[in-house]
Amino acid sequence: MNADKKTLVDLYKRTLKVRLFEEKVWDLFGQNLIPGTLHLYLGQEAVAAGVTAALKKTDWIQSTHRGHGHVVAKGANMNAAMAELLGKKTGSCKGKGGSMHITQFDVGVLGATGVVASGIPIAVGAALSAKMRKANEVVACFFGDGASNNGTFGESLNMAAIWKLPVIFIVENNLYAMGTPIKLTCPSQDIAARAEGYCIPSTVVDGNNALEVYEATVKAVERARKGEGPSLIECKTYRMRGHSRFDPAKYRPPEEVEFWMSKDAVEIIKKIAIENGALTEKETEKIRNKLQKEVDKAADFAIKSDYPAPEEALEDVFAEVN
Amino acid sequence: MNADKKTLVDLYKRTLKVRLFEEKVWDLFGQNLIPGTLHLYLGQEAVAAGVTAALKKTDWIQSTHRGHGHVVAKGANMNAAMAELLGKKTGSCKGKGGSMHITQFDVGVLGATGVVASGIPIAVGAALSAKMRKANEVVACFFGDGASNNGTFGESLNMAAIWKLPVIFIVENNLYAMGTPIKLTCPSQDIAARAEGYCIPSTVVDGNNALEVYEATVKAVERARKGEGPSLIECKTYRMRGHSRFDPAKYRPPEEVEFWMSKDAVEIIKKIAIENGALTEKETEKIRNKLQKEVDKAADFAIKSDYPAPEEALEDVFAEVN
Amino acid sequence: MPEMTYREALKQGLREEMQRDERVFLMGEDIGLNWGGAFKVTKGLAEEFGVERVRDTPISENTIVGAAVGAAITGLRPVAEIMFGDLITLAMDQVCNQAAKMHYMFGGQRSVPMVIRTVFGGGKNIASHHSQSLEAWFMHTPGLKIAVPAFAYDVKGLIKTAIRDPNPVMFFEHKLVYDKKEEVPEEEYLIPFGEAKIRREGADVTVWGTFIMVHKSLEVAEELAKEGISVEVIDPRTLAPLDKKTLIESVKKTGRLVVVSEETKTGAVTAEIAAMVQEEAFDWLDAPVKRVNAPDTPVPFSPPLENFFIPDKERIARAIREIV
Amino acid sequence: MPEMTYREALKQGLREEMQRDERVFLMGEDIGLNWGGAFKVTKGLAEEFGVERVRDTPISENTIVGAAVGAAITGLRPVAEIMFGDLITLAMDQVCNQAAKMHYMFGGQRSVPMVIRTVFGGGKNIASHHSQSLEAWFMHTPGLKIAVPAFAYDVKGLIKTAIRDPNPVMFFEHKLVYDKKEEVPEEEYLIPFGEAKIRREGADVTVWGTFIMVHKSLEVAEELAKEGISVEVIDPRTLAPLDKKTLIESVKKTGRLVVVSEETKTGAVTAEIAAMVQEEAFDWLDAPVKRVNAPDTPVPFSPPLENFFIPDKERIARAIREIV
Ligand SMILES: Cc1ncc(C[n+]2csc(CCOP(=O)(O)OP(=O)(O)O)c2C)c(N)n1
Ligand SMILES: Cc1ncc(C[n+]2csc(CCOP(=O)(O)OP(=O)(O)O)c2C)c(N)n1
Ligand SMILES: [Mg+2]
Ligand SMILES: [Mg+2]
Repeated sequence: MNADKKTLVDLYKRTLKVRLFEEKVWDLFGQNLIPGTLHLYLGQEAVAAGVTAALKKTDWIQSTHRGHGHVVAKGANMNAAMAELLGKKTGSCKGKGGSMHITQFDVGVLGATGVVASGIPIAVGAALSAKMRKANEVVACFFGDGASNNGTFGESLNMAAIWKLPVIFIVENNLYAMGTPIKLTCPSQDIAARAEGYCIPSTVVDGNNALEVYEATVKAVERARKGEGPSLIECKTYRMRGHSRFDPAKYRPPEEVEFWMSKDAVEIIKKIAIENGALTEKETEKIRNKLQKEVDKAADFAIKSDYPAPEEALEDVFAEVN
Repeated sequence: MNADKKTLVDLYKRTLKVRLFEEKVWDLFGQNLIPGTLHLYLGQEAVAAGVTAALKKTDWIQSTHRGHGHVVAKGANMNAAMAELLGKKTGSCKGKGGSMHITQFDVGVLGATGVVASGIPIAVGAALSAKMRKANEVVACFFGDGASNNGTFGESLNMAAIWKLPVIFIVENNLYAMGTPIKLTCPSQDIAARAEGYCIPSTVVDGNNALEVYEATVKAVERARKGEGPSLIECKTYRMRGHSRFDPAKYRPPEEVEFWMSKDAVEIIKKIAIENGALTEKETEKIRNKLQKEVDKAADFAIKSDYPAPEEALEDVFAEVN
Repeated sequence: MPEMTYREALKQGLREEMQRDERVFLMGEDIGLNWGGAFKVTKGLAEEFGVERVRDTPISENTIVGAAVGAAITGLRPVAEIMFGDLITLAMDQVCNQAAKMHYMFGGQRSVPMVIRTVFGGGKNIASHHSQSLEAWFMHTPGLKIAVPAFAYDVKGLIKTAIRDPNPVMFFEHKLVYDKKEEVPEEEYLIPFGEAKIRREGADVTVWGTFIMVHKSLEVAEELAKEGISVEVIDPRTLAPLDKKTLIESVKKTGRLVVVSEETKTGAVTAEIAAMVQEEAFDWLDAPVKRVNAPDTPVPFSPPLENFFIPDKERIARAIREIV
Repeated sequence: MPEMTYREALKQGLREEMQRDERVFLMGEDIGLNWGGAFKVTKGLAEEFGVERVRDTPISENTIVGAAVGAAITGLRPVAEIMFGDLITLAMDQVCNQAAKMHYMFGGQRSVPMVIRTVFGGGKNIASHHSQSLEAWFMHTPGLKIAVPAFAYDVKGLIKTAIRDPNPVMFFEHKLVYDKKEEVPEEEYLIPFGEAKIRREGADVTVWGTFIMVHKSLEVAEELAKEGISVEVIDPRTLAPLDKKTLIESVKKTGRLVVVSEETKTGAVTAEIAAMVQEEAFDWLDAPVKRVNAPDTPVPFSPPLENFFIPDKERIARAIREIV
């Protein structure tokens, strides 16, 4: 383990923050305050936490349709994030994006996208830009097991490899794409197996263990900053809830669900942090209370914010020419 | 070597037939009789010959923008093929397709396409159909090194693998996609390296040696017919001419060109056939004369055929509902 | 005759065709056992016909359509589903360059009997990537037939015709019609392509619209009738082939036309209809053909924004009033 | 002022912008050292600016455009090339769902300053997959600007404006214009988007057309002048934004309009123009707006077929005669 105590605290905080945020979202959704659909990040918190903890503020992430966790972990303003989910004018996208497009560019989020796998080429382009601008920025690109079957996956791995771009492909393999188990759609079961064909080093980690994710990411970031090119990290993880809003996820075998529920990302990193003397039980509680307050405040802010005026639908189609 | 004499003769004939066809095409093109552009198959004849010799009449091939060789090797009516290139009414596509769409469905050609890599999913679908119809047909899908960088490549390999479809991916790696050398666009140099990620067995063969191509294909066909799924065969080969009509191909190093020119597909299979007592020098000449006559006749037929009437442009948009 | 939802009627049509013809099969993402389609249209069919014929696929839109093409030309009758119409952007090559052109560019050697089902439209607050209406792209693609059923009765008859057609058929649905109910015969019936339906007769103005806009137009017609404005409402049912005759005849009768759709205005299907009608019935028009469409913006998420985006009854009524 | 080809003028515009702004770079298939672009537009630029800024890519259309999006939002000014317009079918998601919508759906957080160059049109006998004209799809996509330069002078001024625009710009060329020559200033000039050009003034009828059809229309106008028919010819130069004002004013003057493009007729850009003009200038129209387009078929290969497909001068003249 090459993580110091400060890092363990950081990992705990990020993991827990995402957890609390998503629980609040689930709660608000239950109160019918969130329009449309939702893809909760509950269960996968360690991935976003581990990856973003290894990045600088000036580094980038590319998110997906399951994006709340990525954005919050990267340091999003939670008020603006929550308000966006509720479709409020104060949301980071002024209510135009919602859950599937929750994006805060100023903390390094390139975007959240509703089209599965469509963020991968964009991440590659941002990495190309970092390289051409000699900015020494790194891009972490999140996507799912299902996304790995889309054409842009191979195209993007290849382009990143030939140009040795500073991009890290983070596969969140939660074993399902909606209701489709990975065993029906991926012959190798490991997405990582596909990286070698493009000469990209890959590794498979426990995606419920923020420390493991962090350590793998640190290595990949180092490689990227040295100009050695892309890496792929496959994080095995699991959704605590269904795919989306109304999915009871009955298609998952109970033993499988049970197994993964026992691997709670927050508990795992908490245990590590305590065992390594980075935190005491009491300190973890203090952190939890503080974060809970932040999240509650964000929900409050969102609820109290106004909806955009209808005619605002006509704004923002184009950036103004100056 | 598990090819008998009859097979060696067959391989020689197919290779030579494609060569003579393409030389005639080049000649007609020089006489300004072929409108549009052309992607000659000269140099790669052994690939089409070796693959099609391992297939039955009822098996399928999927062709590309560089399709004349595939179609002729599969047993196309040469009159109709040549007439199509000249844009005549008697062409297999009634003059609507031309070089890039040269297709003869009744000899098992699924299609030739101008969109690089677009045939791969179609081949997968034909293989799915063969399997669902329990027809025991096999599909050989030709495409280039350049095509392997397009999204459909990964999507299609994956789909074929998960459903164990009877399809053989034939990568004609001629080291260039137009003027772009493979070293700029493919980190591994071997496209075959990408098959493993999808659990597809692959092999790399000398694409100028029809026998090698044949033997690899026979194995893949066997596997396919047994229901064991797809294979990938990468054939290293080289274009004798430029990419298309007016390309002098000056971007290729002279030593490289020289090396490959010395590996003439017709000479190689001829030598093998003679050495193995399948043919005598004299017999090869007899075959050549016979094939040359066929090709000349096809050219004649094409030249003498009429152009379609202009209004025929309006026909064939839809198949008639019955 | 039983009442059933559009969803049920569509499923019934698929079921009947699968029973009738074993070459018919369905493929798409999450259409099978575990989900039954994002909008539950195929729910139960995998259980009934097996997972080979109701085939879950990886998330590979272009290859789903391409595989359907390959299956179609070799003897099967695939019905491919693209989960949301917005995602057909990933399959445009296989739809528009391959499926649509194959019969033509190979000189009629082979027909391509396949159906691509997908769903358009907003109203569910799922934002820019899951709410578009892209019919116009396909109407501008020679070689495709296009069905746009808005009613339960039609969807059953049209899906059956689509499956039997030897050409590629784009079968477009709309998120908000699935729950609409209507009396639907249990016995077999087919609805021919290219026959519009006059849903309400009227004398003063013709309204031509698609999907939810037909439903809204009918309600508007009802309301305007009280003010003495007599509105004729035409539902095209298919866009390709397009029933020009029924529309032109109606316009010759009323002298006025409003065209309505949920598409963004510029370059929409409604533009084609307006252009065509003024070209073919200029002398009968007493007023310009009025278009009612969404504004030229992506589809926004937040309810007030999306409600503003989607044409409402008031806008339809206003357009009618402007020209009568 | 030197005469130069459209190709040279376009290259000159690219060169000037690359010199002016080091954030500008080009990416696409075979645009670099070994080929210089399928139509040789970028020939020499890789030598001049290096292979980093004139970047050959793999055959990965969707990722080319997506990478351009990623580069654009992080501070660069990419000009991505799709070798043939027909191949943009493979990149529709990145063009229409990502580039076009990003500024809007992220609430204006980030603009997407990028250009996508591609080439449309027939006339080269290269058949269905290399000859289409697909402008209409993009005109129906909110969030995109669209340039359609038909002349050498315009192409230089418009490419420079396109590159400086903070929004995604579709920059469409046509295979047969590259060799057209015109006087083109060596010094810098910009042509604003949304300003059509009246290429010839006339009193009896307005012809609005794009690309080669502008050139043909001018020739037709010349010929008809001899018969005493005075034709005004308008070249829009950009489709989005569209200069409606110039067109409507012209129609108010002439009372008659013919719209011409090489697109297949149904759902073409010409349909939008016809619909818009009859909507906004109905009372000034003395005759229906006539459309001249290719028929609704894929583009055929054989010369007599392709010649039949592409609208010729006779068809334009006939349409004009029909309404004057
Ligand atoms: C290109 C595309 N196809 C299909 C969908 C519908 N869809 C949304 S999420 C999803 C599953 C994605 O699976 P995965 O990539 O594993 O991510 P996860 O949802 O498991 O996080 C699907 C099929 C989509 N949004 N985009
Ligand atoms: C999708 C697509 N992109 C680009 C082109 C233009 N193009 C035609 S052939 C070709 C090179 C193809 O290379 P490869 O697949 O290696 O086949 P080869 O020509 O070497 O036989 C390109 C880029 C095309 N036709 N289709
Ligand atoms: Mg998943
Ligand atoms: Mg090649």
